[in-house]
Amino acid sequence: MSESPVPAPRGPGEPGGMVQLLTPEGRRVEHPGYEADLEPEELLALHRDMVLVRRIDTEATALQRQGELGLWAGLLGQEAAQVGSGRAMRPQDHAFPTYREHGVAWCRGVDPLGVLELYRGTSHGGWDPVAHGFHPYTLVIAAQMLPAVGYAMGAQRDGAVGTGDPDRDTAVIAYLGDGATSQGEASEALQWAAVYNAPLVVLCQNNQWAISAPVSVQARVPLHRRAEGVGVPGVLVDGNDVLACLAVTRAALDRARSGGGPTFVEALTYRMGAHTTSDDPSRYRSAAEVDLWRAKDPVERFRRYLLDEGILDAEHEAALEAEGDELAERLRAGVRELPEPGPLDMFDHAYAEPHAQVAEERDAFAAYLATFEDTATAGGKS
Amino acid sequence: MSESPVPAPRGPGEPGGMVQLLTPEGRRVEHPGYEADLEPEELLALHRDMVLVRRIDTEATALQRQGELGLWAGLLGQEAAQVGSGRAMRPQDHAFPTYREHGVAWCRGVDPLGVLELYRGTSHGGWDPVAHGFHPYTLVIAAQMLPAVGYAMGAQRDGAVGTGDPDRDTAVIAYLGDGATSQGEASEALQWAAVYNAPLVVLCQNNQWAISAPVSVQARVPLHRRAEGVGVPGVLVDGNDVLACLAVTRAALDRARSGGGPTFVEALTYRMGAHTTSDDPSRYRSAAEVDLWRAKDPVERFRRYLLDEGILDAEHEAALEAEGDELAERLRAGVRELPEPGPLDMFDHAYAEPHAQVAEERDAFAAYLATFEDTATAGGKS
Amino acid sequence: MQTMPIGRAINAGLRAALERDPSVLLMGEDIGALGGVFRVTEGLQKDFGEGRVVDTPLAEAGIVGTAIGLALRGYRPVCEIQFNGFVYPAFNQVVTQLAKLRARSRGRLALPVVLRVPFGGGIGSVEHHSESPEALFAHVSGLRVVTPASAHDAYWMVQQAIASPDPVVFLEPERRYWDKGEVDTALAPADVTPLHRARIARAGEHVTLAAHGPTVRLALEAAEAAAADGTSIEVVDLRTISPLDVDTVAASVQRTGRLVVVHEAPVFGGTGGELAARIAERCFYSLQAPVLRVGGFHLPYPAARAEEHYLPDVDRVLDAVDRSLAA
Amino acid sequence: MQTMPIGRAINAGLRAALERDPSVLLMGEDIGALGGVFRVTEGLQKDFGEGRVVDTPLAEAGIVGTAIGLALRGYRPVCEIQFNGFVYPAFNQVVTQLAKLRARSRGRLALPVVLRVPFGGGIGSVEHHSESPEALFAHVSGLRVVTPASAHDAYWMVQQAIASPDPVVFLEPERRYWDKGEVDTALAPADVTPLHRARIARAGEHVTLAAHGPTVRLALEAAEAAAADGTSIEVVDLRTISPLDVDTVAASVQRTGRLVVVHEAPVFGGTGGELAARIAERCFYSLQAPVLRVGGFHLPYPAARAEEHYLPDVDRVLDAVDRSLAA
Ligand SMILES: Cc1ncc(C[n+]2csc(CCOP(=O)(O)OP(=O)(O)O)c2C)c(N)n1
Ligand SMILES: Cc1ncc(C[n+]2csc(CCOP(=O)(O)OP(=O)(O)O)c2C)c(N)n1
Ligand SMILES: [Mg+2]
Ligand SMILES: [Mg+2]
Repeated sequence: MSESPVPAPRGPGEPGGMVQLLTPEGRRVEHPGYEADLEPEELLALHRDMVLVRRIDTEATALQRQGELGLWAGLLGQEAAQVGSGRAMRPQDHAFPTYREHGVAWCRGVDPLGVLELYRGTSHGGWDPVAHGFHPYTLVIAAQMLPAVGYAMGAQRDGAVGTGDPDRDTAVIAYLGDGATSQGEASEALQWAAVYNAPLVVLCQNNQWAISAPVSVQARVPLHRRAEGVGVPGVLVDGNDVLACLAVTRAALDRARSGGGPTFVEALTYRMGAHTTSDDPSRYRSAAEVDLWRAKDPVERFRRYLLDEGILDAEHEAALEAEGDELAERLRAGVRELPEPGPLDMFDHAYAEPHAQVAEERDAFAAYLATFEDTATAGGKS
Repeated sequence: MSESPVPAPRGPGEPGGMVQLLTPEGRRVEHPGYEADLEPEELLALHRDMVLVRRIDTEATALQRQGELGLWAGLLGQEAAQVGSGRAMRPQDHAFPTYREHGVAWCRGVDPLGVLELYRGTSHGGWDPVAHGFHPYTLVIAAQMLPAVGYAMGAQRDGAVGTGDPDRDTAVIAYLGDGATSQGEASEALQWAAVYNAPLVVLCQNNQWAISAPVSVQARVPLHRRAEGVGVPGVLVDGNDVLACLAVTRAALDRARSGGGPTFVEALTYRMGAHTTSDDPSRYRSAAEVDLWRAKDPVERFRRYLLDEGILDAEHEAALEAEGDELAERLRAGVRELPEPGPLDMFDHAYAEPHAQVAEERDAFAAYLATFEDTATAGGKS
Repeated sequence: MQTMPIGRAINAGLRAALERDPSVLLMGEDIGALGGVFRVTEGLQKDFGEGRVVDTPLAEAGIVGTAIGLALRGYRPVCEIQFNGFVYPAFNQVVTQLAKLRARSRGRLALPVVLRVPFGGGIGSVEHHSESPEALFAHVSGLRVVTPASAHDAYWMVQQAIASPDPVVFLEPERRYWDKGEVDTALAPADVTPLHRARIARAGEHVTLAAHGPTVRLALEAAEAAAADGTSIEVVDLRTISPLDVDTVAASVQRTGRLVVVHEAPVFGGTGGELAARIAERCFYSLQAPVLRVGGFHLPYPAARAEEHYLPDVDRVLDAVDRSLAA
Repeated sequence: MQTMPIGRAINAGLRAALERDPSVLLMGEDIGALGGVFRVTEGLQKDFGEGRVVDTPLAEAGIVGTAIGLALRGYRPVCEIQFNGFVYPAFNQVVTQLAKLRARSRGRLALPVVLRVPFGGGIGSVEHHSESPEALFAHVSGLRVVTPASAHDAYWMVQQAIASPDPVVFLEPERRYWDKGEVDTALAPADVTPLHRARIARAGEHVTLAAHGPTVRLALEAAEAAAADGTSIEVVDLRTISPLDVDTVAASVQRTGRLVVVHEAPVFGGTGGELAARIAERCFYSLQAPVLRVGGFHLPYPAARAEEHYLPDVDRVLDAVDRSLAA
């Protein structure tokens, strides 16, 4: 039967193929339409970001093992996708993350301790979303997508799109995983973004797994094709290539800010660690597969490139190592200092204005707690 | 920037273009890959279906005006899409309709009075979904889609797909409107169908309007492209051409039954009447637009073709007219005969097995009702 | 004082909000040129433009989800859900984001979003058009839930809901849209009854009847009928479901010693249970009879021609009142 | 008699159902090779194959929606929702289709679908993992809602839920998965307690404590502690939320004259309100004190390190018991 055919996958190099600017071996290659001609300092800054972000991840994982965190969702292997896209943002842009975008948080100037608050369980997140243009972590898969579109529609309404003023024009990045693309709300968000031509970049980190489900459980065709179905261009990028991720996200954000509309970016990467510290990947994937991807390590790849180019040297690396140690030390000390929530704190944030039942419950609970103080001195519960 | 481009629309005739086998003037044309070489009797049967289905619609609209129905959602203008697709089904196939598929109901042997029950308000639908392979009308937009996929997955599990036995191999048609494509569940259903290669045909009647919203409010690209995004072939068909609708749906159903997987069919048609009898289209669309489409009337178009071919003649038409009158008379009489629901009937169908609170409420209500009977004789409420 | 139907009063309230605050915008299906299926937004797109009265795609999750994003950007979206039964595609956004984002951000984010949901039955409609889902929203912390029963309240409460920094589910009694009433549009905001205060709709002595939305008129009709037999019923129009104004009801019950709660929603798990439980606790020693509840049955809403049996009516209310007085 | 934890008991129950009835299949995220995040389906895919233990795409509407279609085709799908907070994307399918299709088809269609939902807190998890949504399901007619509190009940109730011709929401007490108990797997089905019957978990005289799921153990601990002070508490394990076994609770209250209801869900609009309202009505003359409720606060579930304050504990339960006895 004759029908509009499903386009065949495209290879790297050719238009629509996977954008790659650094080979796994760290060799610089070209891709039509994408430049990343950065100054040495810029390149070193990206390298520093990736190294420190990985260090945060290592440290947090250790802190969870020591019982200082209740849980940790690692980003090991996804540093390039997160730092590349995070650094492509401008100050006025906004990101709507999942629960794994620690690297983006870093790029947005969020104190890693703010992120640790959530995983330690002292709060749902310790940063100011507005100040950082970095919204609360979203644990309900894909629930951040539609609000991200709405926020982008708001920027559009404010006239903060297409003015040509680089400090005014605003775009939004919505992060999601490969598994998240299966949620109806993810598709709905793409469609709304298309209909309203919203200044949105959907940054999908296809790290090959949704806990134990390989991406083949979610889809039969490459994820970025989904976007084409609603008229949103889809771009495939090597998610372990920080230069490509930076270039592709920059181009997509520029397009969005200029009024060109939404773009869907699929960053092919790999979750090198467990889904979270409660997960045991050995139950569902082979060590061989992990090794295969370790050979494409985003940090090592970029390091090799910088070394070959003579931009990075032993001295730099030593300094960076030291900076990492300091940061790690600060996290270890800081996490233990994170204020424990008091019994009445939770009553403060559910509503902006008083709610009779909440007030009643709070007062009753406060009075109840007081009985212990009284009786503590009086000795035991009456 | 380079990205996988959004494919440009395709015109009629060319592969992937709109499938049309009858021009609006009723001239027979060819479309590569689709045949509809029917015997005269088959052609006359299709014509009869369309004429009678339209008659049902006319009659129901009148009955609503007379207060015999609470509401009616008309199909005027969509006869070809519904009869063409409905007649493409085999007895063992199943349809999951919206609230407008009266023509498909007819093809599935559902007594029109069963449909009128719903719109009169004596029940939520008066037919046996299993016996007719025609499921309950669904008023919550797109909510029928995922169950339809699940049903198709069930047929697959039963080994009723790809056996080559024409009386065994089973497919499912899920109907939806253009507006319905905006629901996340509609996209989710397409994706599940793709992932499980379910024997499903999604038959989207793009009648240009979702109440007052033109299809441009829902999407920026042709609706059938949506399917390509998840790897499901999309086909565009002239929804006012019964031969094309029959041929396209048959091909898609054959493909599904043989294990070839899902197809999305977009039937371009037009809702010539109001959304429902409570709607006033003059508030949001022009008479000129309606006239434009009246010129493409699916019934008239097919009639002209049959007359030109000498297949249909005055005698036939007179007989058909008479049959229509009989049918109309039966509906007029039958609708008034539809049994009114008794006060306790509703308690019978919420659960298959007893539910303590429902039983308690039923008994209390029955006792309460009994007091009126007692006091009716005793004269007035005590 | 102006006399207008409830639907028009909401329209006037929306108009006032759109005029007062440029950050207010309306979103929904068919609310523009059509003016909504109940004509509640009639004329607003004409006067405020497509930018502020937005016809959206047919997707409730999208309506609520993007409204959340717009609110985060500083707007005050008022979303219309076309009918009660169509709010569920948006339920995830309501429960997961709308209700919780403030708490999740430790109060750093505000969500001034209003969800307008026509609810209740009695208009002879097809399924999914006549349900009363208030209990499902009341149990979700972070939301406020209110419903007007008079034109005056409709006009003011919708404006108060829009002015609220918290998300508000604004339930509109479908079958009362055409009920006329006097609206004092000249009131100073300070003189308007606060959003979360119940109202004594009719004073009485023998038994208290608590109702909200569409059942308030029913309660008043029952009170009128009972008065003929010498029974004096006090009718409380709850107005607010979350929070509940238990004080006003308790004060009434302390006088009457009896309470009957009426709503269209199924009694089982309905909001009447929460009120009954609180009153039974607060007024344990003043209650002379068990709190009785009259409402819908624990059944999916029936076909239109059976709804007269399903819905509480004056006789069923009076039957409960009699049972309460007989106890 | 075998001793096993609740999680294992559910696993054994699922295994028995898969063995008994070829139309039974399990669907959910990560239930195959991983065996589910709580390992409740561990080993089942290995033994019954990918055809009957299906790892689905990450989409709850899809899981429930396709399960409905499979049930219409004659299968008995058992869906696992990974955590309570992730059920909302499926809420439309649950309310609109799963609960109503039978009534809409006048009983012509049956929906033997089970929704397994781990619920409740106390495991120090991040947000959306510790909620108790039972009230939202209990108010939806067409659904049945049950929750086991012991390994024995877990083993049998899950099989009864799967055998039910009606859709059942089967709530699994998250933090009790590891609680061990004796399971009599040899019972003849006829000798098993019916699915919708409550159970006296501990006999007592002075006050009745009604609990379900995770709070049953809490109630038993409270009863133990109170016994030391000479207070005799009767603990009722409700087991079923919709329908509610009011008879069993009422019979107990008629003896004790006092009732305290405990659940983790927010008290406001929670299932405790329905039970309290019914008991206050049924036992109006035997109640010697107001029915008291202990539960979560009307707040979004707090961060893990605050949940000890949010969740009812032995002291809060005993405080309510004291207040009940003092009345
Ligand atoms: C609605 C919903 N369903 C299920 C879950 C449980 N869950 C948490 S993470 C996860 C996998 C997500 O995979 P993906 O989207 O690829 O993101 P990744 O974890 O790989 O970064 C699942 C199923 C959830 N958080 N939300
Ligand atoms: C979830 C949901 N939202 C809103 C509605 C109200 N509604 C009924 S029909 C309709 C338009 C449907 O348009 P379309 O899908 O194109 O089908 P058509 O009526 O044109 O056949 C709307 C918005 C609904 N029934 N369900
Ligand atoms: Mg992933
Ligand atoms: Mg349409």
